[in-house]
Amino acid sequence: MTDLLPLIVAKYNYWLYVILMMIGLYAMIAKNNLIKKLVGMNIFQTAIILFYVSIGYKKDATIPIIQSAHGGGHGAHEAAIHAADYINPLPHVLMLTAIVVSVATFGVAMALAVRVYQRYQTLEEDELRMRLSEK
Amino acid sequence: METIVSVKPLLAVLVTLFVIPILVSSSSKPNVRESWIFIAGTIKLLLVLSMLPVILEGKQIVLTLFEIAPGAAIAFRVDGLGMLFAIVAASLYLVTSVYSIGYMRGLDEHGQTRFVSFFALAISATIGAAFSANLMTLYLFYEVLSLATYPLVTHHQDANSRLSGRRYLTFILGTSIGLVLPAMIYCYSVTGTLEFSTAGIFAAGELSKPAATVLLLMFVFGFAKAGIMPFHTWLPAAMVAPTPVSALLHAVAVVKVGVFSIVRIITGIFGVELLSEFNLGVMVMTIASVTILVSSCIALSQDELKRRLAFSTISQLSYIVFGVALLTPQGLLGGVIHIAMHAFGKITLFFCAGAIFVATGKKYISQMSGLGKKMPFTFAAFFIGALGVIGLPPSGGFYSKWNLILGTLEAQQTIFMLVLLLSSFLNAFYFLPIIYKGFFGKSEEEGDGPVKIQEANLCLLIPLMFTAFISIVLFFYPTVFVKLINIGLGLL
Amino acid sequence: MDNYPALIVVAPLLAALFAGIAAWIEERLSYPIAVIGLAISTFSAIMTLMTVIASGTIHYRMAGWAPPMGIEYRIDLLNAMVLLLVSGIAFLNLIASYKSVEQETSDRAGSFYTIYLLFVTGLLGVTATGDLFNLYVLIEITSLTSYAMVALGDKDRGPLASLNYVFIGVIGASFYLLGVGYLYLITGSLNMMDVAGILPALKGSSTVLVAFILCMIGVWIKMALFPMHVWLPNAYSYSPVAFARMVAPLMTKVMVYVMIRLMVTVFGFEYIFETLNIADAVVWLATLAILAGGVMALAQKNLKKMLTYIIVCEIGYMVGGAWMGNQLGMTGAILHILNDAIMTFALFLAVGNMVYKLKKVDLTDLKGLFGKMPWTMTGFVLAAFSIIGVPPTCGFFSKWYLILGALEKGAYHFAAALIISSLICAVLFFKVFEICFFEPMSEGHGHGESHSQVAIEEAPISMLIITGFVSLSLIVVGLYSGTIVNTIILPFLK
Amino acid sequence: MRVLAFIIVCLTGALLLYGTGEFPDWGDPQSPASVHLSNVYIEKALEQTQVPNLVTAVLADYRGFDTMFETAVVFCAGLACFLLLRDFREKKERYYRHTPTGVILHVKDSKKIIKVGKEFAHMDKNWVPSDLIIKSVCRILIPFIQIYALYVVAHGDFSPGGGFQGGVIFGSSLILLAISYDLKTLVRRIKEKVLGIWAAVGVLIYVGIAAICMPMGGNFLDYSVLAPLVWDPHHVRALGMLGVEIGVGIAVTAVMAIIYINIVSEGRHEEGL
Repeated sequence: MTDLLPLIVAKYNYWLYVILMMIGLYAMIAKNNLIKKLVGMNIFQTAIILFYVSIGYKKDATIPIIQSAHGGGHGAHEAAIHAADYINPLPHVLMLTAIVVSVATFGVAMALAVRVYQRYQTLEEDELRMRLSEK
Repeated sequence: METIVSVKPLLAVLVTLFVIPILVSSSSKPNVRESWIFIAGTIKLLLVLSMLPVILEGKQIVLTLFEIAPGAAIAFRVDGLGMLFAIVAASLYLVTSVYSIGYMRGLDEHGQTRFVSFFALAISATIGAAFSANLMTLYLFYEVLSLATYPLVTHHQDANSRLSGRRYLTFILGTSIGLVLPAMIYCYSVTGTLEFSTAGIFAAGELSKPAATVLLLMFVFGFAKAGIMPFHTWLPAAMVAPTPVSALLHAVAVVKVGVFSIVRIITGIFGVELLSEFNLGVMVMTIASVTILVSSCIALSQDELKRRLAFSTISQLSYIVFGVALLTPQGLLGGVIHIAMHAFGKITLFFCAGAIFVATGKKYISQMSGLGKKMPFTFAAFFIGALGVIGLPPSGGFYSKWNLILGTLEAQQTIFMLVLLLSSFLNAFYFLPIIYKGFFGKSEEEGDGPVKIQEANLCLLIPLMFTAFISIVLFFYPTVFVKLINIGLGLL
Repeated sequence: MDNYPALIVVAPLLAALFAGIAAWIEERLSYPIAVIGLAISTFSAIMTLMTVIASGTIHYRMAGWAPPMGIEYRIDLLNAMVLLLVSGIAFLNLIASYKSVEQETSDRAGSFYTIYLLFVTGLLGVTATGDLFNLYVLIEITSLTSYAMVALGDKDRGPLASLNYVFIGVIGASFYLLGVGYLYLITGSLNMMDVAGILPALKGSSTVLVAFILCMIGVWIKMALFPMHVWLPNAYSYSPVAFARMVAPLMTKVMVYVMIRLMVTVFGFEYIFETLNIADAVVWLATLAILAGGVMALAQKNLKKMLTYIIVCEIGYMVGGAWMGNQLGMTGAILHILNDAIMTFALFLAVGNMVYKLKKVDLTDLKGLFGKMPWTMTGFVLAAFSIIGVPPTCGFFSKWYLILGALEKGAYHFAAALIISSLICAVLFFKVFEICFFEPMSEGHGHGESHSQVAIEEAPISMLIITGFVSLSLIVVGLYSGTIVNTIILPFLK
Repeated sequence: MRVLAFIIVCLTGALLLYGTGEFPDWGDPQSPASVHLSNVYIEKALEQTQVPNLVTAVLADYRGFDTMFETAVVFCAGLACFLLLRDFREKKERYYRHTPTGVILHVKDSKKIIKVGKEFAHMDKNWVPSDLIIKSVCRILIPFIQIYALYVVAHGDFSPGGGFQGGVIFGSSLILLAISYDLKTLVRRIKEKVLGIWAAVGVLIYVGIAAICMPMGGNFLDYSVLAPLVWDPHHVRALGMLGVEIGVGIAVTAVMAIIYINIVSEGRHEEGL
């Protein structure tokens, strides 16, 4: 236990993302209401985003916008750029994409849920199953 | 061995395949359709015969089409055995075409275009199997043949043929996929080749005896078209098909492809030497003997003529397997030549059965007393055919039986000789009474007095007379076939 | 033109956008735009394949940046083949689809074609890309489009089936994304070749192991490997025919391609088969998939559903072959990607023709179909034989390699499963044929011409020609499989 | 099901945590992810692309190909919502309200067409009069939100922002309009057809800029070959990025509106929030 604790403390961000993700996954599998499942799905995807963004973090670094360059291109070459001063831009880029994807998926899923509701007047899975087996 | 590359084998296979679109497009004009069948059949026979002289000179014709994997190509190689089988199949196809016109039109069957198309496809596959250079090609045509005959077997599209078709497929397709395919792939994975060669494909020590035993059994039972018991029940079931199908396919093409495959396996894949070394011939002979005797006994109890013929076929097929399994030159000769001899004999019998059915509508032997007086030609031909199957002179069947018996002596297998003799007696028992009753029995309907001759139409009569005639000719002149076999087996 | 690799993917995307605009202005234009787009794509795919065969792997730098910095299209023999397969099938299906779209989704045909093209874009992009994250984005495009399509088909059950598909699809894609994240974290790169270069040094790392497992599970969910297949049968059988015909042969096959790409290019055989000890377990899973797929197919009463379970079964073939860990098995798996795509396409084309005429394809609806639709049935029979594995159709030859691979590894259970599944498929299809051939059962012996005088009611000629063409190509591809193996697959594996 | 779910969740969680065992510590500047590629981006991007916002540089240039498909995903989502939900059938019952007096007309037969003057407004069944304060505040706010959105798009090269963010802000201004007035107001302002076309056009701007590079002699998306076409060749990459960001902004705006309108009105485009 004594070994585990520092390990957790040093990487608590990863533990958090796993817990968050598992909450989402549990909701997706176990919840009965389709909207709750959708919410679970969103939590699930958000957890991944959290994970990625935390990869990009660097201690003592700032946002990845080169400061000296503001307002003109010429000054840029004068001051040397130190990689350690800026956090990693790549995960942010990737997550911009992932966010968009999850929003898009969520939108489509909502549309589908609306369709299901229009057809069956319910979003509870067990009721839906009953309705389906009736036929 | 000298080989010649030629497209003739391919053309011989394809000619009846390419005629199918023409057949389909001329479905509304039966006469045009049938004349195309003749043209195709004749060309096919001529193509096959044109290769005969080359083969008799001891050369082989080869053609590789598609290299699938090293040692396993889609390829043709015409050797003596293949030639023998191809001649038999192609010539009988032509004869059967005539017969089927008479039969199908005589009974006003439905779906004649479908019938002739699949018939053509089946015969293409048969020739392809005959000319196969390796096991993969053989398997290919074997499967095509299985599937092409399904619509023929189930031609009537009624409940009965549905059941028969189901049984047919279960046995034929089930065994070929379930037994032959794994055995074949195993052979390939061990040796890296599937080319037939008289020495066998297995190098010394590559195959242990238990493995060889299992493989051989998988092949022998797997080629269920050969009707080895207990995988024979499809054949009697398939007799629901129209008689031309029973005649050509279930006495000549389909069943003989099965037997031919087993011959190829024994002589081309394992090789005679390997099998004699492991002493596996006796095992196959035992299996074959059981089939011979049991099916002969069953045949005795059958009243439907076609079913009796079917069981007779099963027993005769095992003769061939039996002969090859003797692994002696004489036995091999007897076995392989029985392919031809039995083909002509049995097709005559089937033709007669069909002719009787068309002319009188009778299917059962018990109804046939006195029929010989009405249909003397048919029954005479039937007599000759029966002689061929029993193995009595002056029919070709005698020649093969003679060689088989010599073969058993040569191999010093006296018990098996007794099997052959016993089965010949049984054959006589189930055929001769039909003929006796036909000529001398009392017909049920009519009393005494002169009987009006009431033969079937000429389209039916001529083919059966012709095959009966050939059956006799083969007794006197078997030389070409003998030579082909000796070349094919490398016995010269 | 050096830009063929980009054009393969961009042409359908551009066409999708133009078709989307046209849908609002002049809907009739959407269809020709789509045809042109896919024609360009197919042509580019052919050119690319020829270039790759002639002069080796193509590296195409997007935006001109060198690989680990920018995104690279790395087209080797395997991609090139799959690219041609995807664009070709999409193109042919589009031609065959005009009539069925008119019948099924006439009021929003323009949008249908747009989604269709976007789906193809996604598949092509997945196949062409050499970047792990780019792959994810494109997988999501294919997923989103197929969610929409599935819901469009069956008005009753489609939306619910699609929603379930969304849940499982999102889990699959997220697992893959997470796996890529783990890989990125430990290697710092997203380019496949770059990652592959760094990984050998990290052989024993638990992070790499987890990354591998996550990627594989993600891809397996997307390809519907048993027992992660539950979404597939409903999703595919409820989608509109024009789309089902394309998604059924392509989607799962492209995912198998992704799996093989990850195994061969990114993680490497050495890592998977020597460091890890899970190959046997996966082969067993594949064996189970084959058997379970076959058995579940037997229980179906609807032709479309039955075929979808056959897809589940076929997935087992490819996964098993790829995890055999030897050249023969991998050859079989890759060859089967090609063959299975073509034969599933042929099957679904035939089914599409049936749906066009019959509206629904429960097995009992198929009575007398041999008489009514002889040409469609010919195509169906050929495709069925290919699935069963009857030579000379192509299904036989890939099965040949798969069994050889299994024997070489000593995985006899897998070989046995392949044989058994052939038998099961034979039973399945002959059950269908019997219904089509024998029923309605005639009285007595069926003599006389009256029996066969069923009026022929075939599908439109455009659909028939494509069906015929694809069915024949089954045999042609089968006969030339030796050539395909020698010019494409073996050089790729070397 | 719950137990099963719990087991699956625990197993997956354990697997994921097992993988984190060898992770570098959080925020470690020497972790591979922070060293291998990112340093190159940080040090070279400004020089190579003239764009100080590294996220934008990577997003729209180095990995511009990803972003293009990301925009396609957005487009795809909008199209999917439209395809799934849009219902062109007329509602059976309609309500009209006489604006000056507040008298409500209820038309039950959908086929009956009533010619009404401007003083009658087509209204929802559950109509609540909009609150004057909300309406007025939103009316003032919306233009500013929109201008801000444009700024975010245009200034994405230099400060946090870009096409997606700007597009979302613009889209939300439209949604705000629909919420504060009603859906019909929004639909009247921006026709469905316009939204549909704009969504495609936005993506087309992106793909078009990327594709033009090919006939100009470069690879796909290689903005540098566009130098002859722009007024400031030195900043050609930055300008290219600006171009695609504008495209992204348009597409995102349109799609946001499409998704919102279709979902809240269940595809009827009449009633709803």
